[in-house]
Amino acid sequence: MELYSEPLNVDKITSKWYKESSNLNYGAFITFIGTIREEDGIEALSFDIYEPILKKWFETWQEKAEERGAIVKMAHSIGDVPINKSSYISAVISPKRRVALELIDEFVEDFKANAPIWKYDVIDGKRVYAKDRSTPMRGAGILAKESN
Amino acid sequence: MELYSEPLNVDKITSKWYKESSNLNYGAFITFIGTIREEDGIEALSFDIYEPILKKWFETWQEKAEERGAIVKMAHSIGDVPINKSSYISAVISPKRRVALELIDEFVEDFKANAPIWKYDVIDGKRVYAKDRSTPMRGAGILAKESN
Amino acid sequence: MIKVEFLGPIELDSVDMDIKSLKELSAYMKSSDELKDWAINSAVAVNDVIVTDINYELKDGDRVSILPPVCGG
Amino acid sequence: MIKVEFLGPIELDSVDMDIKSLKELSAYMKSSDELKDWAINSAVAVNDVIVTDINYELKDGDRVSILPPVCGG
Repeated sequence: MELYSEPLNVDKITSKWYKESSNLNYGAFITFIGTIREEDGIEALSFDIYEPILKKWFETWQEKAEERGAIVKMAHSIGDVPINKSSYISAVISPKRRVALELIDEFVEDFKANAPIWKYDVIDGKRVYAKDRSTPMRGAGILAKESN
Repeated sequence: MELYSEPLNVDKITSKWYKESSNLNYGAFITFIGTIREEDGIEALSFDIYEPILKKWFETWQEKAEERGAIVKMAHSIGDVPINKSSYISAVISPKRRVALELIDEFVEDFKANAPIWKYDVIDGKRVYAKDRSTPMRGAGILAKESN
Repeated sequence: MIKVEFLGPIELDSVDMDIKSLKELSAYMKSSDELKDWAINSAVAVNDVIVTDINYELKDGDRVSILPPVCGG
Repeated sequence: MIKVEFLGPIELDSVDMDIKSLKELSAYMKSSDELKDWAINSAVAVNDVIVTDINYELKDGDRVSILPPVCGG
């Protein structure tokens, strides 16, 4: 897992991971690259990350991948990332095609739902929490339940 | 669609496609990279391609992708590709994450089943058709049927 | 004492609270105008492990994190 | 005349045949020791379009391709 306090250098990161995959004699390598789109007048997106829980989340995925003979990779930016730059890359390295295709889907979707990262639109230099695009994490709402 | 009579330059090809995706203001970019694994004493794999039908196959996929707002990309090698080098890259460029994840799976699986490409193991400099790993194409066996 | 920290968009400093359980924290958040909405959509971690049982008992020195809805990527 | 070409691992040169239909081609391939196995697992294209109907009629000048099992990637 790699965190950068700047936009991601996509070529450099994916090239490094690809080299690792071919040195390991693994046949399938998939990358998912997320890039900031120009929309709704934003000039950038900005990210807060809670690293201790992100690290545990990622370790759990490393174990799940290992059980299927694969390796997962992830890079994310902290702070502002301007439009047309990348904030997020994940990858699966696997001996087998099917495992790679299934794992990248599950890994990216669970990342979206459960990685402790908060997103803000940057408009006129101000950060606005992207509340409508955010997802309550697994276990959310526990403090609002009636206790018994 | 790009065909090369040499192993693929993964960094160069994926970097070019990624640039295209970010210039188009598309948020999701997925690549699948196939690399020749060292196994069963092979020194390389070798590929024959029937280009006219591959081109039509690819055009059909471009249309399918376009209907979902996405773009597909493909590169493949013709002839010998030594172990640990890449012979195949495909990619999906899409505004949306879900479309990209679903399309890359369908696109790669249909490629495996229906792209007119034949694979050979290269052992002691000789090409041996990889019959056991090959898949009959859609419509295969029509000439063996009893006609009515 | 329990340290409660509010992550991401919840713009509050962490607080030290004299509570024994998540139930007490729940009661506190529900009674706060600033926090009652976050109680509804946030997850909770104790010492960086997500907890999903409201009957979880806290020990002196525990650190509780409030995690609002996420959107990485 | 119909030109029949054998692709990939079928190590035969293309042949010109005086046939009117895929049925005739089928009969020819089934009677050939070299081709009968390929008839079972190959797909067929006429002028580079895959054909799945054995009753397809051929026109003079058509080009038929025999496509054995594939494995790209």
